[in-house]
Amino acid sequence: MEDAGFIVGSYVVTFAMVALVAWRFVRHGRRLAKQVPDDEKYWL
Amino acid sequence: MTMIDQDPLPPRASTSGTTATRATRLLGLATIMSMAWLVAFGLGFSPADRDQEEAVRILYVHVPTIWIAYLAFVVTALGSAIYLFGRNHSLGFDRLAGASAEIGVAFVAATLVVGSLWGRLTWGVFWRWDARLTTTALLFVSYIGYVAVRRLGGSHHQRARRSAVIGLLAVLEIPLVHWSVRLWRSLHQEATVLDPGGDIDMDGLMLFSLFVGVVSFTLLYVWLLMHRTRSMAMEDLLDEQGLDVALEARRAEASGR
Amino acid sequence: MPAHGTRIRSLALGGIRHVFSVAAERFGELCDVRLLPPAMDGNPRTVIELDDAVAVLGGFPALAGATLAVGAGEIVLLRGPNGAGKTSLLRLCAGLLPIVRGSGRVLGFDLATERDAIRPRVGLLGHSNGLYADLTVAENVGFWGSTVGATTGEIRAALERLGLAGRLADVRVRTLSAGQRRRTALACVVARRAELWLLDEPHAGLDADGRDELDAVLRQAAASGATIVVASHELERAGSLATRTVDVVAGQIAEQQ
Amino acid sequence: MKRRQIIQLIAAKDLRIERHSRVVANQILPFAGVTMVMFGFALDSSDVLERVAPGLVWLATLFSLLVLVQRTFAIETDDGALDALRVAGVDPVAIFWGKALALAVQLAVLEVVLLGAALVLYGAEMHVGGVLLLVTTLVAATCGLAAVGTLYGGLAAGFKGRETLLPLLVFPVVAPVLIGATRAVESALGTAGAAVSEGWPWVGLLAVFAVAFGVGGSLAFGPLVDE
Repeated sequence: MEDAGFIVGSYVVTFAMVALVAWRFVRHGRRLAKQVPDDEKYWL
Repeated sequence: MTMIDQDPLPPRASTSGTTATRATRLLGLATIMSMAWLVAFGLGFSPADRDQEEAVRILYVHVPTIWIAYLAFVVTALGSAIYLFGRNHSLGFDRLAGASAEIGVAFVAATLVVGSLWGRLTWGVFWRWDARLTTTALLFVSYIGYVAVRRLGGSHHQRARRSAVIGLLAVLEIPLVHWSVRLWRSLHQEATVLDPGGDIDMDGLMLFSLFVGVVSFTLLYVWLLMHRTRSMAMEDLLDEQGLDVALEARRAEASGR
Repeated sequence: MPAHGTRIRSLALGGIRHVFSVAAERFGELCDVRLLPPAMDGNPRTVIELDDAVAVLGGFPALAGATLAVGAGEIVLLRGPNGAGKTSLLRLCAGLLPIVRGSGRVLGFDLATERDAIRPRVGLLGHSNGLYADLTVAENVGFWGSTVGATTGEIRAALERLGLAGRLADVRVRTLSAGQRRRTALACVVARRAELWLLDEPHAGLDADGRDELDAVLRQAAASGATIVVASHELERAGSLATRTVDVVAGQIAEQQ
Repeated sequence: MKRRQIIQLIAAKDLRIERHSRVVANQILPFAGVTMVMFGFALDSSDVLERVAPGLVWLATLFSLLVLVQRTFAIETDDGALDALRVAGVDPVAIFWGKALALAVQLAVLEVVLLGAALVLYGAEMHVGGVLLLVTTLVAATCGLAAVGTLYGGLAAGFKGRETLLPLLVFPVVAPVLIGATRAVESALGTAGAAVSEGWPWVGLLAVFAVAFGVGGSLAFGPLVDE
């Protein structure tokens, strides 16, 4: 079953990308949100 | 001379230090749960495929990634078109297009990597000059160009207009590239037994796993889009506020003379 | 290069033509022959009207609320230190810089929505002259004149007005001095029949009689109905030329005499 | 001024600048020629060279296209002429077609030179049957490349990073031309037994590409160049 390496590898690559992108977006959002007063955040 | 001592921006509270709201938290939770299901079904419960045995499990992740990559670029094109041809040129759609393109680029990268892994198993080779794969690779480069164009500077509306045009041109390019590569590959008639994509007939548990994959990735895409557009809105806001601060400073400089 | 003999002949011809053109000019002034198109139906309407206009240059408020009115036929001097916003004010009135806040009208057209209608009627001579270095003076002026369908007669008149009809006409712009380039750029503005002249430091790089000649051309253009706004450092020189002086400080209009 | 007149005016201006400055003749054409020689060094075996000659011609054309586009917009931005054209309210579609026309003329000359170099250096043979196909391919590809070059050249013209941005934007877009033109010229020259009739679908692709980016260019050039 040497395919297992490739299969698990595909899942790891995909979810790693997802986690990286998600973390970067949230962190960037958090950093900005501190500087912007609440009444200017249209989503609150 | 009171202008100078007063803090130029009235200090207003910024309690919620994140772009999250109840909605995104709920959505995030749903995404994580459906992904857990995907992994469980994709790797565990679903049976092996007759032809490619275990390799089919990669598709439960690979197909949703391709689906989101192309969805992201369609949203970018739509956002660009609405900004360009819409009546009030609202920057919201420009930001939507930009955020979607950034997400799209990340997913195309994953598509190419996972695609070559899957190719290694099924065709025995990491890269094949297949029409779909080649088009995806060129798309990857075009949208890196799009993201680069967004950072060229100038006012927000200049950025929006320029990016919208490039976004629409990139869409115009997809059919041309796909047609030329398909015509080119048809010269080399080796049969493509298995196309990366749903051309394989799946049923029962396998189809369900694929369905869970598409659903979970779509939820993920919407979640990412909401967070990113909110951050970009704040970026533009801070630019704008930077402008107010600079305006105040210039006016102070003028009256202070 | 033309053979030696023909050079002498063309110089002589140029000389004769020059004498004639000076005579024509004197004659023109005597009986008030309008070398420029008559001003729009003569009523003293305001050509430029700015109300608290804000313009942004890469995030920086080059104009932080400028209010100004300029009537037809006036020569207005914009005075102010470097970076005060003089150039941005000129580019705003020329329809090049988008207005971000406040409002303004130039030649009766709104700065926010009708920028394109303003452009053909304005001659902006900024720090760059907008010339093609590899073309000769006559070719440059001819090109710019032809963009509005000017006849060869009008183009020759524009060259003569700026004293470029002689030997200089066939010289590549690349080899010209700064002053000669400035006069060539002005000739292009005349050839384009511009009604509003926006000149940024036009006297820079000119020698003493070059400046006198430039002032003569400006006075004559204003007399023929063109409205001229000059941004300049040289207070004493331009002061005598202008009908009104306006001080620009930190992106705003200070006091006016 | 009708748009057609302004297009001719701008194209004539560009070509006259080239006649005066001779940059394409003295710098860009030799660059294209030396590129063909470098390809020869890289591939060294003559039958391989003969087989891939059409591909190398179009690769050299694409590299030269980038240099040509940067030159055609350098003359505009050196002294703010593009800015001045916009201030003068010259119709951007006319500017696009004028510059594209001048670029197409220079590109056509370049392609003919490169094709000649391929025949000489790589020993590719011409046979009469393929001439019509060859000429139509050159025309269609040149129009497409000129339109794309002018469009993306205009975008990158005003910005600092343009040297690195232009190739990144242009190459993915012109991939269909590279594929189509190469296959069409292969059929025209009969390399590797390709029949002339196989070339015509590729010319169709090139024509559609040229029309698509001609129309796309006219619409997109104004907003891209505007301040």
